[in-house]
Amino acid sequence: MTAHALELRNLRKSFGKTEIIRGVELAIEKGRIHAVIGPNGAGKSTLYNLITGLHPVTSGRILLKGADITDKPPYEIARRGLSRSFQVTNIFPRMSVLENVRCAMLWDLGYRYSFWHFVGRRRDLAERSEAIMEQTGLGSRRNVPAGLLSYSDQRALEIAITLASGADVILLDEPTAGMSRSETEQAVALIRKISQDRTLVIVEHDMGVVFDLAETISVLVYGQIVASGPPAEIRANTAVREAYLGPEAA
Amino acid sequence: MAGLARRSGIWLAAVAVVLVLPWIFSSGFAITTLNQMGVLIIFSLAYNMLLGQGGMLSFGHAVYFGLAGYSVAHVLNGIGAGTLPYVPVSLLPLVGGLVGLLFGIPIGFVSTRRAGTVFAMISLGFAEMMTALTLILIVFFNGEEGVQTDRWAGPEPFGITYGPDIQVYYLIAAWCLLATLAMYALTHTPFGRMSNAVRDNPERLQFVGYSTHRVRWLAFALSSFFAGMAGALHALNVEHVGFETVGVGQSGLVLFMVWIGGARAFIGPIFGAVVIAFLNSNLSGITEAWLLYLGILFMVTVMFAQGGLSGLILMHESIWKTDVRLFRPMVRPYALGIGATIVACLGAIGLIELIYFMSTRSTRDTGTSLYSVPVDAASLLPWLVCAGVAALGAEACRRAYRPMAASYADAIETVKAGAAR
Amino acid sequence: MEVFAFSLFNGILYGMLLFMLASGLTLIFSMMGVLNFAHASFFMLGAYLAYQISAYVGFWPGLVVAPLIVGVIGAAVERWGLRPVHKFGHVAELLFTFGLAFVIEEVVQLIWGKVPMPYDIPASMNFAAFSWQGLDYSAYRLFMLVISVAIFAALFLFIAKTRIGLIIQAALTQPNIVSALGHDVPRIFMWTFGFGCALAGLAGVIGGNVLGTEPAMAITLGPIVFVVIVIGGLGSLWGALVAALFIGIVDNLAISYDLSFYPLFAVFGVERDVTGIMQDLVRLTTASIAPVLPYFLLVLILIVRPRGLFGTRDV
Amino acid sequence: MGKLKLAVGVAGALAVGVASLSALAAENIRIGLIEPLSGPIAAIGSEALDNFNHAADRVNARGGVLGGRKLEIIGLDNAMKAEKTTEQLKKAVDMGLSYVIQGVGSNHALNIIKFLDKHNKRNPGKEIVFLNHSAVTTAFTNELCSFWHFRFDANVDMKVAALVTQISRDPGVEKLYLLNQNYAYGKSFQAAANKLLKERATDVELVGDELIVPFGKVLDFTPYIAKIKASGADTVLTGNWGPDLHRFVKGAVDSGLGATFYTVYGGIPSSIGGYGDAGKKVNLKQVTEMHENQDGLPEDLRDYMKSYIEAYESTWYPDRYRWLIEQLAAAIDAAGTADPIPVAGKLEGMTFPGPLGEVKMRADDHQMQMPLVVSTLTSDVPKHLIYKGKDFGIGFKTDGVVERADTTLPTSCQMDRPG
Repeated sequence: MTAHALELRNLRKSFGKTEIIRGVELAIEKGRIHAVIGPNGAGKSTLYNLITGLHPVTSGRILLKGADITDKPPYEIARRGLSRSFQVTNIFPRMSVLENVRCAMLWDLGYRYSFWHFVGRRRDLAERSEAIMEQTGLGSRRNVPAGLLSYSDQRALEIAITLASGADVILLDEPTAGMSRSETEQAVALIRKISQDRTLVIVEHDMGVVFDLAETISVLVYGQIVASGPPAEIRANTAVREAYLGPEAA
Repeated sequence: MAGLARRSGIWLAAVAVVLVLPWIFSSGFAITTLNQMGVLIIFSLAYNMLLGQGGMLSFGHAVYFGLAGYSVAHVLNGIGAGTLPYVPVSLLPLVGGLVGLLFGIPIGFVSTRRAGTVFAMISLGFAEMMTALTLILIVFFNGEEGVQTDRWAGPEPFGITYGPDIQVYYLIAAWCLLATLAMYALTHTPFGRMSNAVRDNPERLQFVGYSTHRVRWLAFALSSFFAGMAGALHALNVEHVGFETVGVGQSGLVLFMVWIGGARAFIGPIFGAVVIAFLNSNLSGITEAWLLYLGILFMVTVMFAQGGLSGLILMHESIWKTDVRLFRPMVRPYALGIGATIVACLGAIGLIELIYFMSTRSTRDTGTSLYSVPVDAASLLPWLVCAGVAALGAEACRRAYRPMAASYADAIETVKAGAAR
Repeated sequence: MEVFAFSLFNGILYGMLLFMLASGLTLIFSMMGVLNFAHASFFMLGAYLAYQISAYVGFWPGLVVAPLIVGVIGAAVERWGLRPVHKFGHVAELLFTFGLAFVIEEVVQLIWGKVPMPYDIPASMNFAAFSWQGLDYSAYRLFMLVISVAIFAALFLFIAKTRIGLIIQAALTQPNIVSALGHDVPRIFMWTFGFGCALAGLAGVIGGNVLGTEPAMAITLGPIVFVVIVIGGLGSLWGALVAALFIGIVDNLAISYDLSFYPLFAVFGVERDVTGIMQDLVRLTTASIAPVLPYFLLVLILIVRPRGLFGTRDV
Repeated sequence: MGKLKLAVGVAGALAVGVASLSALAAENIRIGLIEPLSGPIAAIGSEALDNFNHAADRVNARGGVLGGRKLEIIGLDNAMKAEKTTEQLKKAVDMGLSYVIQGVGSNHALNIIKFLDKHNKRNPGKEIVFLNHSAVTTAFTNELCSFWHFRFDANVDMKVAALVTQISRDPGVEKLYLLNQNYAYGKSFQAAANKLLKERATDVELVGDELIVPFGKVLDFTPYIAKIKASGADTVLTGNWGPDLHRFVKGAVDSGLGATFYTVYGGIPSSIGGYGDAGKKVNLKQVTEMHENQDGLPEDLRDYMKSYIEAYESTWYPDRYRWLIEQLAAAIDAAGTADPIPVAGKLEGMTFPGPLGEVKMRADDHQMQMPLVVSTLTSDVPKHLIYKGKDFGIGFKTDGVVERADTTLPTSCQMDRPG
């Protein structure tokens, strides 16, 4: 049996005396779009921070493509092909769009900490950055400092950076937060486009987006997965409706 | 390299200027000042690899500058005495750079684990420790007297003795151009880009596969290399290295140069080094209040011009590139604003000079001269005039700045609108 | 044993003096996250002002008025200088205070000239309160100790137990929420900074007559004050106290016992009469480097524990 | 192209600066004074400038030298930085100066000696002579001696010799404690004291010998004072200056340490300002070439002191500055030219009637030989120290004069002479 793209085994995390993640078991299959939903304070952001190595776990294991990445530093995890976007835009504000995108791919293309290559002259960098800027619709703004972009362009850049690292497992944190309807539609189209050959994990509040995109949905409530399954099954699950959508919806 | 090629005109012009300068300013004092500028340009650019490009504020970068200076002085003395194998004097800056690197690697490792305020404090701690060591490790540092040396050491290839200052000038100039080119090239490498990224957003950097510690450490080490190169040239220029070269004062000076010149542009530190070194050599003989003016200028740039003086100029670059005619409506508000600033400064400087004179004068004579006008500092008139001019200037500034800012904003709006199309 | 106790006692006296110097700095940092490089300059300003005031109306009015003036100057600096810089981040704030230190020092020299000021211990407390080991301890030194302890107690209660203290600490991490609750965060910051500077001024009034009121005092005192708060852990009041006492005691023990570093080198087989670079190291004794020991401690502690002894958070 | 424009701008500014320098009159004999004229210790440098200006004015008032040429002192600020000293030397070369004076900071003095050794060798006909007014490192007239350097102050060893001689005469001294700054000057003081105490004060017991970290790093002197108390010392011999001296003295008075202090720099205005009240309580002695309350000062010196305090509102105490200018003027007149080499030749062996007797520039090592006086700080004297119009309410009273024979020490100088 081939390994899952991402697997969480009895993951626990406490801050002081409060346990935020209380034994999460989750297996995400390769090539799928997997959404994690749950009410505010359920621990979704904490879960992401544990997976990406930002916080040390209290107990449990995290496997990326079968390899143990528990308590590895974020950059080690990123190098193994896991990349994430952020809910609050998290870009390099004083660098241009092109530089933002290029930075994200340097490690993957093997440049490491090189101080003997010129980034402007490398064809592999140029090709991939062109491709990604085109994919995300940022080509015309390549030389604009990222801090001066409009909000939706910054969200697009957020995804562009996440993609550029060449990761095959991508964690998106509320990719459509704060967007208008038409912007959201563009974003959904973009996500669908990038999901080719990649495993996507999405945390999202917009249920329309979730049920539109996701092939599998897991519901996180109070630090535990209460249900996992295809969208139709989740929609029908009364326990989920009660715990998550509220008793009157049930 | 494309950027380099595009800008080759500038580099050629720089070479030409460097070649011609000593023919225009041939006095020994002028050459010494130029030599110091060359040394300080390298040091400032090295410092800006930390501050402007890597986002690390150091109060102790002179440690690498000074240690390299001491080492090179010892090497020169060793060559002179025949106890060390001959190294061409022209290559000693490389030796200095390696010494800088040698110390930069371990110290950088422990101090770059944190950025921001903690990094600044660690750098201060190392600077103080090193200053203390200069007085304790007498054999190496020779206490407060420092190490004397003679750059006229060893064989004389092609008749180059480095005795006359002009030869040292060309040595410093050559290394200065090389180092500038190298540091400029570094900004275009993966390392250079990641260094900017760690300054902008260290958190995100980790998620694209880079260790913030490693990036900062590398920046620190390379910066120490160039600081060491500058220190070596300093030792060759002055033929003496003293304990003040490793101290917080020297680090503060380079911080002032970089920040006032502008940490955000590559040209900024060069600009700052040239201007501050020039003022330091010339203004300090004219007014005792020069350090006060320097401090005030620094604070003003921190408050109002994060990009330093070069930033103020470069913020007009996009207008220039779009359409020069956009400057036309800006001329009047700018002239008024700049004029008002000059008036206010003239008044304020007059007041400060009067206070300084009264505070430091040693005779009963209260006659002095202000802007070449003989005045009696004990009478009320010069004080009233200066205060009046300062107040007038301040009021004029208050009125002139808003239209000035508005005219700039208008021009930039036009530029942005054009770019969007 | 008596030598030890005596050194300990002197170390505590000195340590409490250091704590007093550092208290305003640690207050400003814990409340605002700003490292005030100009702290020692405000201390200097306090000492000079106290000298000037005491020359006319005596020590006691100076004790009250000088810190007030320094506090108001500090608040004004925050209002018109630091506040516009706040948006550029803590490094820019640090740069601003670095420049400020430079300017204050020049201005002080401009006003008071460049020779030391004869600022003296008030005659009313200039008598020996007690003697130990043949040394007199003036009433003024006890007064200094009392004031330092009082500052610690007041700050501790202020930060940990009062509503304002809690609001200010909350303002550091969540300024938007605090201002949404109806508190004027910029104004709170302004008075915090002013209060921290006033503490520096108070330390200047009390310490200026012992340490000497002279143009280089800010330069010589600045670094050691930073060492205290960095070793203690930035922003930790307890840390500052413990670090100050630790430094004071280490300094006194190092001088009293004057141990040689030679045995350390002997382990590696270094001869006592070695020449060259080792010669200086072999001849070192603790007394000969006592005042710079804190800098070595600083580097050591930052390597082992970058947050300092009691530091709770990163910067 | 910004760089080019910038360079042109700088070029213009430099040209103006250089042109204004060379426009100065050539008639006067110009003498460069390289001292800190800005920064925290500028007070010392600007005071020296005042002193030399006054001394030069006196010579000029008499009609100058060589039948009417005037002496002109030009202040060159080194801001107490080594590279600026070099820079100012280059400026002096550009200006065609033949004489530079300096004295604050032995490190700077050494820079000047080394610079001139090289410069004078490389540029014959443009020699510069260095007149050292206060840099006291003994080595400058021993192993580091140079033909181009003349020292008008007593060196460390001579000052220590005077102090030790007075200590041997002082019946109150039984147990002595040495405390010095741990750097070149402090260590040479320590070494000289150890040597001379053994030779001249055999009945004095040395109960402590301590070096401290210099330059104001010691904030609290209590542990040192405790050690001195514990050692039972009745006298402290120290070369300290600045905060290292006045904090020490303040702390000692505050702790009731009843010891007597024998010092070199205990009586200069910045020290006395630093003591505050403690200055009136401490039993402190200094060694100098003169002080105001000394009996039998020559008439012309008394007149000189009067004119100085009238013009500058400060007490005249560094009489060596007067000899320096007077001897230079006399040497120029004797040589019949202002060229440095013949003038230097005339300076060698020249004598001058000093405040305590004849002083003589020893030809072997260019070290002035002079009597010195040890005096006590007290308010019980007719003339108090005045500095910039401020009366400290305190002055000096002679303990004893140490004759020239007793301050004269052998030299190891092997001088290279030009030509």
